[in-house]
Amino acid sequence: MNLLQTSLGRLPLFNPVTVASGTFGTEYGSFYDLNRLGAYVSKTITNDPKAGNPCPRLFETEAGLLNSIGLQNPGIDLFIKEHLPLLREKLSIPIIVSFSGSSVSEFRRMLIQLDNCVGISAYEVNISCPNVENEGIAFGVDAGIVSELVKTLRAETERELIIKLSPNVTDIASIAKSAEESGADSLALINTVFGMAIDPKTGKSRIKRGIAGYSGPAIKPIALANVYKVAQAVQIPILAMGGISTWQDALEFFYAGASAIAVGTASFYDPLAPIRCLEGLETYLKDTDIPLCDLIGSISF
Amino acid sequence: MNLLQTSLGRLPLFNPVTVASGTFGTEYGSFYDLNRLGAYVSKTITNDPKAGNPCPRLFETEAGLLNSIGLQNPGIDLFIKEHLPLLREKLSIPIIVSFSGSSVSEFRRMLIQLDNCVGISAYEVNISCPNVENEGIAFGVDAGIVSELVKTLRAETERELIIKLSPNVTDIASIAKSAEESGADSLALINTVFGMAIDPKTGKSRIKRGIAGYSGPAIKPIALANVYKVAQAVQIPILAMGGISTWQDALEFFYAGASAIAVGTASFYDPLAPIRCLEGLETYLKDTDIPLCDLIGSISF
Amino acid sequence: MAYDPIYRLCRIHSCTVLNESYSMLEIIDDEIAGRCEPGNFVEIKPYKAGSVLKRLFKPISIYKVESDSIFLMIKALGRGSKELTKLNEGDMVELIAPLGNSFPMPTGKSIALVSGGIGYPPLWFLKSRLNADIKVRWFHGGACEKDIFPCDEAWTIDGSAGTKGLVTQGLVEWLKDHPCDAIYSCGPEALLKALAALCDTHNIPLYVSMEAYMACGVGVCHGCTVPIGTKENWNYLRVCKDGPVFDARDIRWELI
Amino acid sequence: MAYDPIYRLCRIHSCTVLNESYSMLEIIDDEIAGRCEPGNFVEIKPYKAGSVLKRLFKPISIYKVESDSIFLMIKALGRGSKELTKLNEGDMVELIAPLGNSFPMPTGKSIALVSGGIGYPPLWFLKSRLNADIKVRWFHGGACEKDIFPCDEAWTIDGSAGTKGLVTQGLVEWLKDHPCDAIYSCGPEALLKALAALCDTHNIPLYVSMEAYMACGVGVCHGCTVPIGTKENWNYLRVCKDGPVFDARDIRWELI
Ligand SMILES: Cc1cc2nc3c(=O)[nH]c(=O)nc-3n(C[C@H](O)[C@H](O)[C@H](O)COP(=O)(O)OP(=O)(O)OC[C@H]3O[C@@H](n4cnc5c(N)ncnc54)[C@H](O)[C@@H]3O)c2cc1C
Ligand SMILES: Cc1cc2nc3c(=O)[nH]c(=O)nc-3n(C[C@H](O)[C@H](O)[C@H](O)COP(=O)(O)OP(=O)(O)OC[C@H]3O[C@@H](n4cnc5c(N)ncnc54)[C@H](O)[C@@H]3O)c2cc1C
Ligand SMILES: Cc1cc2nc3c(=O)[nH]c(=O)nc-3n(C[C@H](O)[C@H](O)[C@H](O)COP(=O)(O)O)c2cc1C
Ligand SMILES: Cc1cc2nc3c(=O)[nH]c(=O)nc-3n(C[C@H](O)[C@H](O)[C@H](O)COP(=O)(O)O)c2cc1C
Ligand code: FES
Ligand code: FES
Repeated sequence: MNLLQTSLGRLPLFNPVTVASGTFGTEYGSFYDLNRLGAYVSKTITNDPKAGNPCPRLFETEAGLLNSIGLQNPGIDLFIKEHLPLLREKLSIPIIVSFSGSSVSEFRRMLIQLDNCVGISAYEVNISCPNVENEGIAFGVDAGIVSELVKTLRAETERELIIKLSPNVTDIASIAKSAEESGADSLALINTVFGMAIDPKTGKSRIKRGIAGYSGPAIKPIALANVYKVAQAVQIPILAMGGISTWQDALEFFYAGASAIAVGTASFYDPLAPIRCLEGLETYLKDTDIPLCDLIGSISF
Repeated sequence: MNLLQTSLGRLPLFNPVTVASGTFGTEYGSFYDLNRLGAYVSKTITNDPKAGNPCPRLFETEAGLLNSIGLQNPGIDLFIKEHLPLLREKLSIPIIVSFSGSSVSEFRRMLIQLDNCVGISAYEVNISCPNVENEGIAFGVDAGIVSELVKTLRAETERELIIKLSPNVTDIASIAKSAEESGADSLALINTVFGMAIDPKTGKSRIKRGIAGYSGPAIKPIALANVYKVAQAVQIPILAMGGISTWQDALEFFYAGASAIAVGTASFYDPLAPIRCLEGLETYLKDTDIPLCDLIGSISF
Repeated sequence: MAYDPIYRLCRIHSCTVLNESYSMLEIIDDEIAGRCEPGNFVEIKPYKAGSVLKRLFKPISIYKVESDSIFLMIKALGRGSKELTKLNEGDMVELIAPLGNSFPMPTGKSIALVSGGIGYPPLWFLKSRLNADIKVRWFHGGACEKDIFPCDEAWTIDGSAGTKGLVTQGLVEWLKDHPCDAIYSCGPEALLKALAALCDTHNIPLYVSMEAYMACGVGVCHGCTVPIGTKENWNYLRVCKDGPVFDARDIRWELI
Repeated sequence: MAYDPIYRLCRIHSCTVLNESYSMLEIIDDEIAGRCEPGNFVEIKPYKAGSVLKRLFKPISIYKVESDSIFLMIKALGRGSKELTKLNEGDMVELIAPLGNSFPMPTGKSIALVSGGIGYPPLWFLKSRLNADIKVRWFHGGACEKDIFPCDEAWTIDGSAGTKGLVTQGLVEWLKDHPCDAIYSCGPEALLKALAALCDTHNIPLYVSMEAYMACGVGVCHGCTVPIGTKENWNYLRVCKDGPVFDARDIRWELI
């Protein structure tokens, strides 16, 4: 029996360890076999190519990372033409494509274009990037728009539809519910938290653009609170991320209600982080002889 | 010239270093002269005495603290009768009284009762405690209610009115603006961020109540982003808090637009944290011969 | 509390490994040593010159005071206590001490001490300050051999030292044919709770030193509370300032 | 990049303090050493058994390769680099190496090397791999004496070593009466920018090794970019994977 078996709605996963969009690439294939992962999640693509934000784009704080990449990406056409075939060639695990648009109709057009491509197992709809003005984020904070967007996308695809949510909202549960009611198969959370840092010696923002996205160990308690809140509000599965570095971190998220997890910033601290998570979980479940699905949402107080 | 001179609107402060409500008490007077602080901020009081939340109420995460005290306090009557006279006796610096209510009219009644007491220099109106259901928090997330509350309180007092804001909202700037327009003298931010932790060995929430308030170094980038956002949106001064442990941390907040700062969780790590902040700032400003007020809001990119 | 606590940098005078889990720290400070009473504890954390370690202090009971020396007996459990047990002679620590209230001195002639695991240290300090004419029976329990230290009757869960079983079993037996004017205890919540029930039945006064997760240790944060009072009228009191020692009859065990 | 990078735990074979700011680390690894080319860098961080240090790796240029030894020359600036300069023989580090592209080998007969501060190490490695018949003039600048290492012409801001002034002054003088087929440089952005303008005027090819704040170091995060291309058609390329070495004419300096 595969104790690690899990699923994100219509997408079964051989194990629950995936990677967070924008923090991963096939480059990590130099260090281990990427096909050991539960799924591969691509960096968010947009319709047009995006140069991204000016530098500095990164700053490491006391217990986390600020980034302001600004969704730099080659655009959907080049992604489909060059990147996707490469991914298909290298990977036998499910490929989850993350994308973002600047209007409901652009999201829809992108989905249709992607739906014509073979080798995509799921979409992660990024409506929560804090580092761009016109893409995504405005969608993620309004339950009404989320509902319209998800309904529109649902009508166009049979594939797994994952909606990636922002923690930078008053009431994430209501947004999660509206995504669920509109036909989302599962939810991914959290995207980065708004954060900032200033050089006290000069008064200069550490990040050129000012406010950035905050990730890493520091946001784990925030991610956990959001996952728990959403798990209490919806029935659909949750793909959790936010500061997960170890298998013990992952366990916390399963108890809070996640069905799968993604390793993000931790890969920068430890290129083997996803594999160490996976191996740790495997050993733990074997030792205790509990299937993962029995742990999901079983938090006590 | 006092390079540290600053003000929170109608309240001049001899120096910008204050303490965060609920993290401080005259007990720290065993370690240094409390009258060296710019101001003293009392723990939030409510109308009726409050027992607070069940234990465990605390958990230390990788770079922060989760708390779920639940506004335990003796209630306004006992505060006025016993605590306030003690504070007045021990302190010659401005006393800022933090309070919270469960309805606009309760807030109003409390303010009137406090306004009859001598020795209070300002009110910090806590509409942002994440650890109680019916007190405060519901107010802090809705610009309309904030406006009604602030107008009501403004009509009743000539004293400095500080509104303490929550970071757990979609748009803190709009809430800040509505407080400003309704007559707030200044704004305090941030209160704690929603956070959670689970024991991976047992699946038990580290905090009995579940979701708690997250403070300390981990939330500094979040606090800074919020202070910067609010400083861009309003003209009134900001009393900043969230992870401030050192004078360098304090400088970051001044650059982002704060006129004064409060040391919170850091006092638990270092009982002398407020004094070390103060001394560090003093030395720095003397060495550079720049008055504090020239730094405020002077961030560059 | 009789005195204001002192906050100070102190040097580790000696650090003795007792066994793979426990170490004993010795700190010399005449002013603090002179103020310590049985039941008091310290807040302590390692100090590294140049930067403040942004972690909470850890509450540790005072185990022994000999002239100017304060002894702490520490079990390596998690990150904080592990760091403490790894200190070396000459290392510096930040100390806030003494903290909390102290045990009331017994008025009767015969008492029992009941400790579990890291509940041992405060009872040792209490014992050292008792009048010589008081008869004392000390029951100490732990998970295994390494939790066991000198006492009158040792109990372990795994039977690797003393008698196999729970320390309360020993007490129950002993109470059958021994008068007992009061019991003093410190240990895990489950132990204290069981004892409270037992003492209630036997109508023996019980003083317990409570544990709690602490942030400030000095009474400002209200993080470390226990429900104290009557069934109808109780309030959360602070273990660090109102305690750690409470009369077990005042504790609302059903709320813990 | 010719090879896939290797991720591995390595032992510090030696750590030599060069002066109060700089240290030299030596790591022995035949496989990595065999793959290193001038311009390549490593990502490195201290390793402590038992727990992963949740801090970013630090990018450090390869200074020298001698048989199986890789040498890194590190200046203590902030937290990460300070920790690295304090390593001792026998300590373990996590290493990802080699990373990035390398300098194009010169085709002409006479070149200049221009380094500023911690821009020194990659040029040393480059120099060690040049054909013996190439004429090299090395200009090195720093803030003060401790930034100065062996070179042909040293400049310091405070005049404590070499000539007082900016390293570019020396280059300008020298170019007046010396032919120069190419310039290779590494150092602070301001230096590289000034050089780029200079080389543009003199029409000399300039290859620069860029610095950038890095997170992954392997090309996945797009955090370390510089604008590369023409005025009309440029894109942000990654210093860690597309660089660190770029032809200065391709860099859109006006956007930095
Ligand atoms: C008044 C008082 C006096 C104390 N006296 C002593 C003493 O003399 N000697 C001594 O060794 N310890 C004593 N303790 C307990 C000691 O403070 C804790 O063991 C320590 O704080 C744990 O911190 P940590 O960072 O090592 O562990 P954490 O990382 O916080 O926790 C590690 C593991 O230990 C468990 N744990 C944490 N705190 C406690 C606790 N208070 N009791 C039991 N398990 C806990 C956690 O659940 C977790 O599983 C005392 C505590 C109090 C409140
Ligand atoms: C490709 C590449 C090769 C490098 N090779 C070397 C080398 O061979 N030897 C060496 O000593 N260093 C080298 N560096 C620089 C080195 O990586 C940084 O000094 C180091 O990352 C600083 O980290 P920190 O944690 O010590 O400092 P931080 O705490 O991050 O910063 C401390 C101070 O240093 C400044 N700083 C941070 N990064 C840099 C930087 N890249 N350049 C200049 N100032 C900086 C910050 O603004 C801050 O004021 C290289 C960098 C790159 C990108
Ligand atoms: C450098 C960087 C780039 C990111 N890019 C994206 C992105 O393109 N799309 C997206 O949905 N999330 C992006 N994220 C957010 C992560 O996918 C993840 O939600 C977040 O970092 C929290 O997880 P972590 O703390 O484990 O990193 C990015 C995060 C980082 C640090
Ligand atoms: C133990 C604890 C108790 C708190 N109690 C209150 C309170 O009563 N009223 C209030 O407005 N804020 C309260 N806060 C929030 C702090 O005042 C402050 O806004 C927050 O902790 C962020 O600052 P810090 O990171 O410096 O602690 C409390 C925080 C902590 C950690
Ligand atoms: S630990 Fe803060 S009140 Fe006891
Ligand atoms: S550091 Fe991540 S792409 Fe270069």
